[in-house]
Amino acid sequence: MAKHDTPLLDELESGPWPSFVTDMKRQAEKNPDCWDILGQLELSFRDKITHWKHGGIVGVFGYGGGIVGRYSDVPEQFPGVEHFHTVRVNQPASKYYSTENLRHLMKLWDKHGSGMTNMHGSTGDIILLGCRTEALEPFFWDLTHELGQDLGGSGSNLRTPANCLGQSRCEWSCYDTEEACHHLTMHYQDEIHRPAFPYKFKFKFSGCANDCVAALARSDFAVIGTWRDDIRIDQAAVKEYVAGNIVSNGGAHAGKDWGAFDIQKEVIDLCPTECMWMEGDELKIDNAECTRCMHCINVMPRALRPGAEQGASICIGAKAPILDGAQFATLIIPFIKVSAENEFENVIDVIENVWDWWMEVGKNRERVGETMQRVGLPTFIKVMGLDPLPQHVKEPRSNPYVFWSDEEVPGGFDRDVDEFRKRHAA
Amino acid sequence: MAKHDTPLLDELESGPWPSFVTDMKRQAEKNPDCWDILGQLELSFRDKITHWKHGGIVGVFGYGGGIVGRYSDVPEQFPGVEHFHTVRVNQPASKYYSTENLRHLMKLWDKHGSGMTNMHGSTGDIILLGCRTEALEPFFWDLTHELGQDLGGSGSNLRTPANCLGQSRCEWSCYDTEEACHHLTMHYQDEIHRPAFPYKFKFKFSGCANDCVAALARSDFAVIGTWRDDIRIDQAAVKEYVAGNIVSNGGAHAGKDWGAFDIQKEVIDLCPTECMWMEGDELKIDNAECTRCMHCINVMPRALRPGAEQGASICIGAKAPILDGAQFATLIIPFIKVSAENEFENVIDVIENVWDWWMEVGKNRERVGETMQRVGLPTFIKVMGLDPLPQHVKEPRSNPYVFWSDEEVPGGFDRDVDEFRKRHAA
Amino acid sequence: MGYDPENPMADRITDIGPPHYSKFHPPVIAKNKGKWLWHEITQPGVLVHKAESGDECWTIRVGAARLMSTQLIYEMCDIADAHCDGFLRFTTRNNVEFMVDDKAKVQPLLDDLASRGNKFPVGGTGAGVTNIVHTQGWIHCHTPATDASGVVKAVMDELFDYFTSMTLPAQVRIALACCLNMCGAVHASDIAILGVHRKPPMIDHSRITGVCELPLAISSCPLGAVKPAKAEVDGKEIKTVKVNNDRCMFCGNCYTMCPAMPLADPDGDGIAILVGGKVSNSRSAPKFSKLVIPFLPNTPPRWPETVEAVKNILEVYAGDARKYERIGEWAERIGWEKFFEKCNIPFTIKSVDDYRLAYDTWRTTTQFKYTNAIK
Amino acid sequence: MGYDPENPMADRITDIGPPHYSKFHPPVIAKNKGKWLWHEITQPGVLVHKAESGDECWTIRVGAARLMSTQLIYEMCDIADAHCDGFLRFTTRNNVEFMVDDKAKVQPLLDDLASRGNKFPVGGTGAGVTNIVHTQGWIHCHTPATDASGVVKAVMDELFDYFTSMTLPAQVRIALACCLNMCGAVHASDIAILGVHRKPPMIDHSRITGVCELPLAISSCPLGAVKPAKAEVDGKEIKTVKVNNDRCMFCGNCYTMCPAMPLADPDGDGIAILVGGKVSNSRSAPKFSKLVIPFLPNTPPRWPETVEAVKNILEVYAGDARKYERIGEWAERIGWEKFFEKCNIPFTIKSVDDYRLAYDTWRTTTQFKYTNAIK
Ligand code: SRM
Ligand code: SRM
Ligand code: SRM
Ligand code: SRM
Ligand code: SF4
Ligand code: SF4
Ligand code: SF4
Ligand code: SF4
Ligand code: SF4
Ligand code: SF4
Ligand code: SF4
Ligand code: SF4
Repeated sequence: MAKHDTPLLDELESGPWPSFVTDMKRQAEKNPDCWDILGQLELSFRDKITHWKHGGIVGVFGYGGGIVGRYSDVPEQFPGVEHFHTVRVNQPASKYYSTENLRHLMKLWDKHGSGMTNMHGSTGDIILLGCRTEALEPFFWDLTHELGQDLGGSGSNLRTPANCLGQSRCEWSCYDTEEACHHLTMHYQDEIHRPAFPYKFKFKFSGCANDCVAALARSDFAVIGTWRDDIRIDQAAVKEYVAGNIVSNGGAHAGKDWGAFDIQKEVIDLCPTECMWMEGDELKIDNAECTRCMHCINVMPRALRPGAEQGASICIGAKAPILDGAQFATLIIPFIKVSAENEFENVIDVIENVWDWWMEVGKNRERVGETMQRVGLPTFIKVMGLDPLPQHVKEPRSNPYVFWSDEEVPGGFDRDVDEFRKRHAA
Repeated sequence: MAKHDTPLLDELESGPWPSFVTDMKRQAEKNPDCWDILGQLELSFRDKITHWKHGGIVGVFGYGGGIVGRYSDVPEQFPGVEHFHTVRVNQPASKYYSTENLRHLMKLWDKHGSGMTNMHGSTGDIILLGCRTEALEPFFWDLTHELGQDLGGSGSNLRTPANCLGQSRCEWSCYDTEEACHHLTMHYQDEIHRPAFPYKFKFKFSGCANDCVAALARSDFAVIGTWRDDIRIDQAAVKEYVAGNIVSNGGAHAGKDWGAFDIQKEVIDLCPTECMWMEGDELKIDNAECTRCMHCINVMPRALRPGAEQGASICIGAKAPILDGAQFATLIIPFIKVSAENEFENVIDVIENVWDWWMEVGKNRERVGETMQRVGLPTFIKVMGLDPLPQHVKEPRSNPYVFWSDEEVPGGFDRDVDEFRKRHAA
Repeated sequence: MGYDPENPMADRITDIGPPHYSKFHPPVIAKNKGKWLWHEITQPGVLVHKAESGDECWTIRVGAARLMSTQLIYEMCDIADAHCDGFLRFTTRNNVEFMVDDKAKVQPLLDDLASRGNKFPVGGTGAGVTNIVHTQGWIHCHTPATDASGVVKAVMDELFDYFTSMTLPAQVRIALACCLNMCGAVHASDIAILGVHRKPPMIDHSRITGVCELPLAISSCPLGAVKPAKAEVDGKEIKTVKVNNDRCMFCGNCYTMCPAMPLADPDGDGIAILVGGKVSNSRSAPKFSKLVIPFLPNTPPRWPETVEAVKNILEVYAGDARKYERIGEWAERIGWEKFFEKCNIPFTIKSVDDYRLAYDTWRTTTQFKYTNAIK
Repeated sequence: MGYDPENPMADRITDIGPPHYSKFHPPVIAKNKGKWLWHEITQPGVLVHKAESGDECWTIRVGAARLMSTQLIYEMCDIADAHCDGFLRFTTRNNVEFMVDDKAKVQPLLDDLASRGNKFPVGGTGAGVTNIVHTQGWIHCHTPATDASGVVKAVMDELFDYFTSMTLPAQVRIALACCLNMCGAVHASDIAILGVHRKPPMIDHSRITGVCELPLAISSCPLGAVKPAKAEVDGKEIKTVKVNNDRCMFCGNCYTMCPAMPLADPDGDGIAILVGGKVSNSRSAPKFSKLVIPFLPNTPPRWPETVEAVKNILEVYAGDARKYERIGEWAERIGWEKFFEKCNIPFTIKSVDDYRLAYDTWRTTTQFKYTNAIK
């Protein structure tokens, strides 16, 4: 039986989209604390304001992250949520689950927590929503001992890495995103659990430029699949597309009649580099001009495939707007092999190169992208030991404000003004 | 007879481009001081450095500009250029001259100065290059009395306005640029001659978006012709172009065989807004989508003409890179009538609006574009009393950092934290 | 067994990370990994991936309120057990995917899902609206300016037909973040719903001592609006801070650093709408979302103004854009001035950038279109 | 008559401005102003404008070293008197235009011009290289890092054939400025030749007192590299400034404000090459020039490195770009990485922006082309 009236929330039980209110009410039948979640949320709907206190540092022994502390600011009214900490459980790469594993995890959460979850958090974790401080250690014990699972990140550490499902079910993935994600997650357990950075740091792995895990927008270190050779073309399939025998864009536009497939309009004209053309009924690509944007491949998945010499681009420094405005990650390594064979050693080298520098010069609460902005891209390229490439920029600088160093200029910076005056009267 | 050896400069006497060295030597035969110009320049060629001292404030009584003072830093070697001030004579609008006027002006310069000139300076003035301090007042007297001409600007004042030749010889000019330039030059004589601004301020007037006087790049206040209605099409002439009977782009590409004229490739596909198409042999334009970039008109001047409802856009704030990097002018008034009929009253209103504000808030040596950057475009739009328009920006802001004022927010900014705490325990 | 509070470190296990993903791959995935040839969306929410081996993996994608109970998850497990050899997955946008290895198994699964009321809507593929990426809101966070799950439910109810169909010019990615921290891809979404504060922080002088490190609070403000100050608390002078309200742009960073500076407010807070962002590198480079509606009020439980605004933009776009054109690509092609006109959104001064890289957004060309904004 | 130094204010005339332009219009211009229908370039340097009245104005455009003597101007007047009813004009790029009202008068005029050696080259129209807009250099200015007229002569000698023909994909506008003040459209030119300093200012302590207002000198530096300091001059301690060399980017603004801070230097100074700017709004919006070669030495009298660099870029462009494509439009279409490859210009760190709006130039997409820069 409902512990609180929730007339506002009840309005959210109708409508075709699944209702979290209905769901939570069902859960409340099993775990009465959920009534207080509903009750406090109803109060927020009424007051148009949150009823959670600011922060609160709680955690499990030895870890500096993985739990987000939370307390109600109206605990007398809603004692069930007086403590309401979330637990971030590190998701398995690609977020596949066996029902066995998932049921077990849920069972533990029914036992220790509210039974409410977020599947998943924006970073990628399984978010277990709301438990009391006393429940944290017992839950963690069961999680590690019974399930062999662990917490993810929070605080100024490496955050839980995430990936698009990659080769597991996508024909375009240019490297094994889930293995890369898993391997690096394991490799950096210490960095995930014990904050030692100036601020948070995120890895994300996408298998191609479609970037289905939003790496370029949302991670400090984005590894995005690409290739170095030529797009593989099956000319027979091209003909089938042109003949209208295969649906364009894998059927993604099937819900509306957009007219017959027009390879010129839909593929060739939309190629950002204008590097495609038809020669008779053959599709030609000037691969040297291609920027591997994926559009043509997206539209004709049965005719076109990424090249065979595969790897990734590494882009660094994405973040949300606080403080200086949002940043996308900047292309730093145009092409790198990403392979389990060498245990991702070369990628690890790049990571540690970034960290060594950032941990030294990064200010408190300064994301690596902000540090990059503060010191400037030229300095960043230098400290990373890289050659400057035109690929690092969209365009060369348009202001003339170039720094030169003493050594670069013949005769150096030191001059004798008296000597100068001998030749130039003031 | 040459007073100095000039082996380096002599190298510049060969070659197909007119040689200023040869020219100057000829002049030196008439005015021996020119040998010293050559001599000092030769020394600079040898030393790879200028031999002019820093600045030097000279001028004519009552004016705060129009003369740029200059002294040699090696006057003993080159007494003829010990003083070498330039005189900026305000050019007539469009820079047409009668030979009578030009000869007379040159005669005065032979009398008072070096006989060397720049026709013209980058801002637009007639630059008379090099005279002694004593010559300034006599020259000015003769200039005003004999020729009825005057000096242009220098210093923190209104600089000499300039214009493209506009309606005088161009079929595209959307307003009378030379009349606007002349009228405003006369209207603002005081502002040109007596520095009262935080820094320099430049007007430039172009008759259309081709911007042949580089107003958008080089003037604080750019008036650039445009229209409000539809491009005028002569379909018969379109057919002639298509048939190859009229040369494309007014013959501008005639030196190379670019193949037969292709209206699709050369006009329609290059229209930045994609608002043109052929219907049979008629050229159609969706004028609501046209941004009046001029390209199609440039390519087919006999078939297309600017619309008939003509006026200009006013763009504000261009400048060279010192200090914050170069700026192009920003579109502030999308469309305004520019007409001698009302003596440019409405344009003058805009100008004075800008000046009133800038003279109050502009810092010393701060161009209006820099002041705009400092206070922000929203503030500038507000102080100009304008409605904000999407046309003012390329795109809306992407950061969420919006200012709100106390009055805009229900209940205002002041709140009682104790009241708050009653509802929200800390 | 289990955790012993008396002896917390005994037998402790740490740093074991997540289970290896390979344990959770459905057999058809495990077998064909890295050997997929192509895919097709055979109907909204149903994908088939074809492998070199000839195998097929049929995926049924199901929408979910990301805020979900263990009960619901058990129910999903039941479904996966009944149809999918006991495996399932979640997407990067919080949809659920049930996979089967045979076309014949698709319809029974769809029937099963349909039999369970509105819990498992099938869709979210291709040129439609997929699940809204969102954040905590009033369900858990301390800094929100609006709710998350509630707004999302209201919007998705209204856009439901676009979830279950593929009629749009391109995929439309909607995201919601409840404050400027933007815990989600709000800064790069086709349509972004963003919780915004509009009142400067209050200073709780009686609490500030102890809970805040004043230098951190002061340096947290990107605009230098927080300054050191003194105040009297219980007759004693204490060190505290003050805020220059005129310089505050309500980012909330000071509150993040200092609990004694709350800024949430029932009337001050609400929602801004940003549009035209994208993440993929397909055709055009990733784009930031742009602020087009600076404020809509918080109107629980169904936020009609926000729902209406989102739907309006979506439908104007649907009617006007070309095939494959994302919202931002459309807006750039027609020009942002036309975007405002076509969507009938009044342009306000708040959309004109005045932050750090603002100059690059000013229009420094005479190229513009006449719209109804020009009087 | 004339100026009387004893009585300077007597009969003084001021603020009369320039003569009215209409006095100087050739008759065909005066008659047809505002009524022109179309134009055509009938051969390089020769334009005809057709008026509604049927009248034609034939313009012969002639290149000029902007630095010119009164002698030369008298000679121009002779030509204008002989052929053009005593009128001529100068263009916004310092070419000279002779106008006649009848086609029959064109050839005699051309013959006359040709008879005068290399003084009056006809050209500068259409898809070619027109006159170089330039500044003072060593002939008059106090802050140049290179010469102007000398470099221009050397470059124009080499590009002369492009002045007298129209074989390029589009017009190519070259400009030169002898220092970062950029008195010319160097910041928006197809090819820009820019004088640059590379040594920080010296401080002339013995001169600074009196000639400089120290606070102005200090605040003049955009990077705050100029700081107050003390020095001993003739045994007396004076107030002066010092420069933090590491922060100096050689803009010269301190020298503009303070004559005791000269920075010019024979080895430090030289030329940077920027490309891809444009002013017109035709097709694409105006663009800034981009720095592609950070430094070339000053090598008077003919600056072979600079001449070669300009010619190379021009010719690679000429061979690769499409009809109507300006250099910047070409570079953007092919991608700047390809520009460097095709022009065989080594990319250096100096081309990577680290000034105020730098972030907007970083490449925030995975879209790039492989070029020889990637090892
Ligand atoms: C739970 C989660 C939102 C969600 O509902 O999914 C979340 C919740 C919080 N985020 Fe976040 N962030 C979450 C993903 C993100 C993301 C998305 C991502 O990781 O892909 C971002 C944007 C990308 C980025 O990192 O820039 C994000 C950018 C922020 C920021 C702004 C950081 C910045 O540099 O601009 C803050 C502010 C801060 O760190 O002080 C923040 C801070 C917070 C805090 C800890 C609030 C605070 O002021 O300290 C929130 C705790 C909420 C709560 O009560 O549980 N959160 N946060 C996400 C983590 C779940 C997970 O582990 O899977
Ligand atoms: C003579 C001229 C160059 C030429 O050879 O044509 C010139 C010469 C000087 N300019 Fe200029 N500027 C000249 C047109 C320009 C232009 C072009 C224009 O007006 O279209 C610009 C770029 C546009 C602009 O205004 O931003 C220009 C931007 C500067 C600047 C940088 C201003 C800025 O805000 O970035 C300075 C530096 C200063 O003002 O201290 C400057 C300063 C100077 C000074 C006065 C040197 C100084 O440090 O004070 C030069 C005196 C040279 C001399 O010895 O005669 N000059 N100056 C041009 C004026 C001739 C005329 O009146 O027609
Ligand atoms: C399952 C998932 C990956 C995962 O690891 O979970 C996924 C899977 C696929 N994506 Fe994606 N994308 C997924 C999130 C994304 C994201 C991330 C996001 O939205 O936060 C993006 C970037 C969004 C953006 O640009 O703002 C994304 C941008 C794409 C694109 C690029 C579309 C474009 O034109 O911009 C494609 C190509 C296409 O659709 O033609 C694509 C194509 C695909 C394909 C066709 C790949 C394949 O061959 O299997 C998959 C089915 C697409 C479909 O459902 O229509 N996927 N895809 C994610 C499903 C999310 C969901 O539940 O709706
Ligand atoms: C005479 C002059 C105006 C004046 O008042 O003096 C002028 C005159 C004409 N311009 Fe211009 N322009 C003149 C400087 C400019 C400038 C300013 C500059 O270069 O500093 C520009 C902007 C340059 C830029 O964008 O960087 C300029 C950009 C144009 C354009 C745009 C070309 C483009 O595609 O970007 C056109 C249209 C065309 O050529 O098709 C144009 C077209 C014309 C036409 C055809 C206009 C007409 O119908 O009469 C004139 C003959 C063009 C020719 O010579 O090929 N004019 N024109 C200037 C001659 C300069 C010279 O001596 O070479
Ligand atoms: S990012 Fe590329 S590889 Fe990964 S799921 Fe998306 S389309 Fe496939
Ligand atoms: S991947 Fe993109 S750039 Fe390359 S050919 Fe295809 S559409 Fe063109
Ligand atoms: S700016 Fe326009 S109107 Fe003026 S001369 Fe150039 S083309 Fe003609
Ligand atoms: S003026 Fe420009 S935008 Fe307008 S139709 Fe012509 S080419 Fe297109
Ligand atoms: S967006 Fe803001 S309010 Fe929402 S979860 Fe993130 S930090 Fe909390
Ligand atoms: S909300 Fe942001 S801008 Fe306002 S005082 Fe706090 S930190 Fe500063
Ligand atoms: S560019 Fe510099 S050096 Fe050249 S004239 Fe202008 S101020 Fe003098
Ligand atoms: S040259 Fe420019 S950067 Fe260097 S000290 Fe002087 S003002 Fe500062």
